[in-house]
Amino acid sequence: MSEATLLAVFEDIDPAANAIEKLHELGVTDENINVISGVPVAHKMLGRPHPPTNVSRLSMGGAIAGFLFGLFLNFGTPHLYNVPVGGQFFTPIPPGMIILFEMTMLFALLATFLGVFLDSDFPNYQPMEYVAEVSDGKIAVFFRCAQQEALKITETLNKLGAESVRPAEARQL
Amino acid sequence: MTVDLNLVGAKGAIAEAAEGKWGMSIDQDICTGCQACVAACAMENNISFVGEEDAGYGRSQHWIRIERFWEGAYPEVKATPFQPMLCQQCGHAPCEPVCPVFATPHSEAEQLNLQVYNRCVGTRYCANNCPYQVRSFNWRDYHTIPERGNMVNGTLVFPLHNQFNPDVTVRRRGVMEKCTFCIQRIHKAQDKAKSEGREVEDGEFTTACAQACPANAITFGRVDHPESLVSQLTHQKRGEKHLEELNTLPRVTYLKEG
Amino acid sequence: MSQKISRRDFLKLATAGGATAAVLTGCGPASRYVTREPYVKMPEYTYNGLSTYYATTCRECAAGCGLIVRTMQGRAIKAEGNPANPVNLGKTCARGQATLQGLYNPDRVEAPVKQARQQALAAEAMNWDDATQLVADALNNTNPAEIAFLMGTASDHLFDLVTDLTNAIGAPAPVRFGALSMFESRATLSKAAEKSLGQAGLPYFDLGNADLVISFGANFLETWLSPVAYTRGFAKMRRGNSKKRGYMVHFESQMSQTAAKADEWIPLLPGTEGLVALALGRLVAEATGGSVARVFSTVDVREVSIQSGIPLEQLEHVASLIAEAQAPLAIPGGQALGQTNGLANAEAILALNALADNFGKPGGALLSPLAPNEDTYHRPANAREMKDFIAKLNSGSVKVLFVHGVNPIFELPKALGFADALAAVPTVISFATFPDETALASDYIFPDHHGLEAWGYQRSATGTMQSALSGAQPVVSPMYDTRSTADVLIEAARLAGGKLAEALPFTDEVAFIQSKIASLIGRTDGSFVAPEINSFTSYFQQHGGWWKTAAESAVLSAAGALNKNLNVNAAVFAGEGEFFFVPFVSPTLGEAGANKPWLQELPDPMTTVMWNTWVAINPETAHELNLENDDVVKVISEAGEVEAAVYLYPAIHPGVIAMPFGQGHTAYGRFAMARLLESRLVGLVPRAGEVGDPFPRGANPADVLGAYFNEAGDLAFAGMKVKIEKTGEKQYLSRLESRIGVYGEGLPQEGH
Amino acid sequence: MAVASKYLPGAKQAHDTHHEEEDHKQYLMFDPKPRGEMNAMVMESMHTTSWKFWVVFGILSVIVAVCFFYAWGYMIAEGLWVAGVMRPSYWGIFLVNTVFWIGISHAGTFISAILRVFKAEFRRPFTRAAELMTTFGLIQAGASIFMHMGRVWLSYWMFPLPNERQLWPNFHSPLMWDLLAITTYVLGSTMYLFLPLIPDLAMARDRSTGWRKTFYKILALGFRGTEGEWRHLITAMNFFAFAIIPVMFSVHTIVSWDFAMAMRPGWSSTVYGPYFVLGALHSGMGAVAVVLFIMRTTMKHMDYFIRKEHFDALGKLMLMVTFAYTYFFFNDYIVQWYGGDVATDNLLHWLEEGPMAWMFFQMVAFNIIIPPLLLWSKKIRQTPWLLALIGIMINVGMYWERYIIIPVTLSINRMPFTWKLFEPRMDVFLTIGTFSMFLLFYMLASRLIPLIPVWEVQEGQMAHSLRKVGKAHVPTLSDFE
Repeated sequence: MSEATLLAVFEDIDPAANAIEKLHELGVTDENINVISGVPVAHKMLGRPHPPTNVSRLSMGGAIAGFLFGLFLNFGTPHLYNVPVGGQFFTPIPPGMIILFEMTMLFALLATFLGVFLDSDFPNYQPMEYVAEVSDGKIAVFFRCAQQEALKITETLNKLGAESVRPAEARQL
Repeated sequence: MTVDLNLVGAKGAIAEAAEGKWGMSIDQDICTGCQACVAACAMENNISFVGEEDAGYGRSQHWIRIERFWEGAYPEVKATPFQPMLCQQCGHAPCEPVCPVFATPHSEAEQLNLQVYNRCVGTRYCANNCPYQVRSFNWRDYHTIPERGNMVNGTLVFPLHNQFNPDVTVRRRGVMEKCTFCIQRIHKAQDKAKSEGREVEDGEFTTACAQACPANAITFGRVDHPESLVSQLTHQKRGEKHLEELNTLPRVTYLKEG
Repeated sequence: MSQKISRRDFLKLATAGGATAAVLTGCGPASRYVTREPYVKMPEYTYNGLSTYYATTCRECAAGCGLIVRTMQGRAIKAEGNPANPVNLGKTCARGQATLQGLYNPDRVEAPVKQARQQALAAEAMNWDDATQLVADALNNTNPAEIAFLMGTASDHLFDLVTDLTNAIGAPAPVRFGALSMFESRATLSKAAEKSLGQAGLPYFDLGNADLVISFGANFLETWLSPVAYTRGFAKMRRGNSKKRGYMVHFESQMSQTAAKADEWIPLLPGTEGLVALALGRLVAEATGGSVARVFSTVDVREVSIQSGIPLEQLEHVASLIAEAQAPLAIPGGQALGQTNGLANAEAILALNALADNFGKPGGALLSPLAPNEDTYHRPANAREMKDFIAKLNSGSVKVLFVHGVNPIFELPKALGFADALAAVPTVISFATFPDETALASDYIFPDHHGLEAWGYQRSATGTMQSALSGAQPVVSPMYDTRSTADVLIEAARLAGGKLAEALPFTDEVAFIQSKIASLIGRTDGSFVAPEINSFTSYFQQHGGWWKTAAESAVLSAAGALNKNLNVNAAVFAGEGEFFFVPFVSPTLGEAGANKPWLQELPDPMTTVMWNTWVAINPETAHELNLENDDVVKVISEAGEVEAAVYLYPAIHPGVIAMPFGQGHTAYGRFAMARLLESRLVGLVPRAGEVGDPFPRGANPADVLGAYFNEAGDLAFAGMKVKIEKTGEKQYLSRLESRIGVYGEGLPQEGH
Repeated sequence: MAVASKYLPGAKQAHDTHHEEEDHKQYLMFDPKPRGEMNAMVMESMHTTSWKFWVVFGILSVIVAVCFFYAWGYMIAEGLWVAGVMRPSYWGIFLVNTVFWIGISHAGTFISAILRVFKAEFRRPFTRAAELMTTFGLIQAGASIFMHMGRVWLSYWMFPLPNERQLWPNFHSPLMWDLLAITTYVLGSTMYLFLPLIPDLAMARDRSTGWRKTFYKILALGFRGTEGEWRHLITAMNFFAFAIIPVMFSVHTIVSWDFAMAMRPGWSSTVYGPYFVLGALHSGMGAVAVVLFIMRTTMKHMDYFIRKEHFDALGKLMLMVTFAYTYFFFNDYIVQWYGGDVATDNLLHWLEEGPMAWMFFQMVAFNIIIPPLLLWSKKIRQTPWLLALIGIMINVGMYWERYIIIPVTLSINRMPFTWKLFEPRMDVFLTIGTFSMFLLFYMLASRLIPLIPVWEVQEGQMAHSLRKVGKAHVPTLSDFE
């Protein structure tokens, strides 16, 4: 069964939300729908499920790694070669707190940043389905459906206020 | 005596024994301020002179300087006793922990405050944190200022460089330096004693400043040996240490009048 | 993380150029391993081979301190005192420490040159053969009476050689001079000793055994006679007696470095020192209830108090100190002698010692013993003799003048006119090591070695009661194409033949020295005994000289000093100015230290000024004259004028201004001169000229001194009155001290 | 109240709703424009470059080349003697600049992170302008630290990297804490600048041609605006907003510890941490006012995005920060003043009566006395040029404050024999160099980066609406999250 990928462009959130509801009715599951927008649109508005993200987990992982690295710097490296300095503990705890904090934060921030890259598959310069109008505030819904249902869905969406519904084609952004 | 710096306890407890190892006493009552120590130090330690302008702007490189203040007004005016000020080789040195690259660590063997020129990157934090203000910085390559050399067959030669003490590093620009208690002499004496299978004797060697001092106001030796001359002088009633209240554990004792 | 690797590996590593900080841990079996350690140890932990040490004599002044010079690989590294030498007992002053900066000075005369009296060092090089021939011809072809030798106070062996030479050919005896001896007033001291102690010679004051020192202007901790020896004595006086701390009172119109170490500094008007001494003597005699000796009997204490400006109570207080002291000692020196009444001052002060009955006793006034190979004390020429010498030069009766070890154009007061007198001499041959003013004004410079490259000996004139001859030997081979003046003269004499060759029948300088110390062979009262000349010479070199092991002190009688009439006339001051002018020798530079950069960079002990000259003036006086620190003033006397920056010095008599001697060279190398800089961030006097042009660094106070002498013929250097004029310019004096922290500069003044 | 008012005599019975809407139109959030139009405005503002821009740009480039690169190179070759540093002021203007620029950088984080966390809506149009200040300011701060070092070519010895010297840096040293904190902050703030920039870069990508297209394409990383991408981005931005705040506080606190950890009179103070942070915000807010004024007056269409309301809000922030700063300043001062320690007494005596007293009192006037007097007035707050002027004044005052804390305070120590007044020398050129470089970077950025986060503005405009409560229309903010 061949599939078609269609892309419907809407002026506003409401018609887009309706369209998505309609699509659900027409048997297009959430897995086969994606929405592209120029501003972040809350999933509830469109009646979409909460999109999963690993970013927070990665942040946490980064924080732990950073903490461990801080531990290594402050409590490990002095043991690699011992240099005493006046009136200080060899591996002092209060200054260690600073090292631990900074390293934890640095690694957490780096991991978060990288998390965005990993989760969003950045950077990606491959041709992708996209319409430039999205950055003008339009909302694009693109979905996969069976080839034979494409026409029907197109008509339905047009009725719901889609500015255009057309087969999505991957192009160079 | 080595101190386990990993001991857990009050911060003061991990400081060295207040005594130290090598120490100095300076008798201000007989110091005549003659600058022989300053010259001797410069000659021994390859200290560069900086010229009139920089010297007047606080860039002189003296490792030891002689301070003098005034009390009263004419005719009852009095110059305060000359006070040679040099690195106090603190047991609890404020300069040491602030260096990011361990360029001024503490030597456990000598219990001295080292300055490792080749590690120094020139943040100058140590000098800021030194309450005695006895560190000097190489603001430029004073030794190789072209005006100090002669052109010989197209090459610049510096006759004054012949005088360099091979035991002491010649510092380049961007490096902090300070009195080392003539650590090169300490080492020489220690190794000589070791090869002869004995301890270094009191008075066997001394620092350049103490050696030159015509008044014998400077005495150098082991402050942890009660029978040594310096230790006996140090424990006189008129002995006083500078800024002791900062808990720096200075190793130089000043003997006052009286 | 240190790891042990074998020496073989280490060598591999080292050859591979690895930047490994390696430390050899001794020479025993332990050195089979080297420990690779991080960059945390100082390079000072490493070894650089063995040093060789040579004993020699310091030539920075005439005191004859023994030196041990550390050398390595043919280079002199460090000068230290010779612990065996009785003058300095292992100690040195700052100038002695910096002697290597003379040896390796970049401004030495590197080869014989035909100078032709140019202002800069001439490029016209000569070779030594021609130079020696030239000297030979000059000696040979000139009427001996028309040959003159002008020599410095060091070194003595050359003086002996020249004396032998001149004696043989019937030429006038060499004239010796030095600015230090001028400011020390050696002739006055010697004359006073003759009159009071009964014997001519240099008195020596045994500070170490005194418990009260009354010093009249004697700056014995600075440059006076033998500062290292006197500093040692001072320390012993202060702290040597565990029961009693020695006490010191110093009379001087400005607080010199020596005065600063006194427990009481009592300012007085210059020229009244002798009167004060007499007054003290009278007060002491009265206090102790004895009869007032004749010498003190005529003085009116109240009148002295008025003339000197010292309150009567203060005089009485000092007198009571003397009366209570076990071993009081009065020392004449400095500006007390540099007055028209200097000799009377000296006698009056010595009379105080006579009163304490300390002549020839420990803690008293002693007479320095003669050096081992000395028959009589040869005192350097005093200023009046120099004036006569200059007159002789001017008269045209000198055809050839040889100058060695002295720089009279700089050192003598301009008023004596030495520079002009040189013009009357057809041939001037200088043996200067450095291109100083006199050398540049000569026809030829045949450079002598630096003192550390040279042979010689120096008699210790004072500073120890052991008769001492301090030996000098080269510690390094000569840096440049220089030649020992003694060798030049010996060779020239050989070339000249005749009487000259007979007078100096030596193969070289060393042979001459050996002939002069031969009389000491076999003596058992000295530091070593040697049976014949070769071993004696090597011991002489090794020990750094020969000295008697025991102190010797002539028996002196105080009677002559007490039972005489002494008229201390009021000092006469030349000129119309409102200020007494007191020049003093810079304690750090001395007479010839200005070309040694580290001496320049040593702060003056009292003002902490570096690299320049200042005019010390009382702040109150300055305030009245609307003068501030660093204002350039013109100091004008009837003899001349100099310009220097003002230093508001809190410890100087309001009627006195003081200036250090030592700077103001118009030649003498790059460090003695200042240079116009491209950008002056610190304001200095604006000067005309190209960038890089040299100009005098500081000023020479000798330029304002007139030709006035005291009874002994010494210069009355403190006998001038001067005016000062503000020039409106500023010269920022480089000081080590903080103007803010020490003087509160920039902060609102309290109490003003 | 609204209910009662209609019974009051003279009260208008019928509301002029149209007028009311006009009233609200003065606020950006109630003056929405279609997204496409806003995009076009922003794009046009980037593309419209007058010859004046290039003249200024050229001059600044020359200044940067001479005063920054040449002067620095000369100083590296010659040694630090060409600068004013000496004993006892071993630290001089370079560290003044460092602290100053780190201070400036705090504004960006404060505005974009703290205001984001607290959902202060006026922040929306100028978060990016402020964040750019953070990044560019930190670049200058970092450069100044390296200028300060005696052997800058060995600065990598401070980095915690395994090396053949077998040594790790000394983590006891406040400078190491500083290094780590500033590194964290530079990286963090740059990432935090970049994340919200991605959608705008995608927008610019969609509207550009030629080299700009390629430029934006690379930078936009292939962002399309899918639900997932937005989700990851928003999550990350929320995390950053929270995480960067403690980092920001830690950075300036640690910078202050460089001083406070030293046992020097005037420096050793426990209040230095918050005092420095507030000082940083003080100068940062002032700098934001200046930047907004310049943006608004020199760039096309910016008067739409940056309005009086923003200056007003900024002015209120400045007022608040002034008070907080005053509190900490006084807290630091009175403790030192009251303590009576000799060294501190000497220092205060020096500061208030010494040759630099003018600077001290100017600092007090510029930072503490004058700003609150002026900022009370709504009229002044809403006059952009006046606010910018106050911003400049505060920054001069804050520069003086750092100058007093570093070289002037260093003049006084426990050894009166060494006291000496610092004289700036070639460091002045390098200071001019860093300032010029900052401006140059900003000018360059204004041509390359959308200075207005359009999507954030649109998001805000979508969230804002007028709700009728009784007779009045009151602004209402929806929370989409």
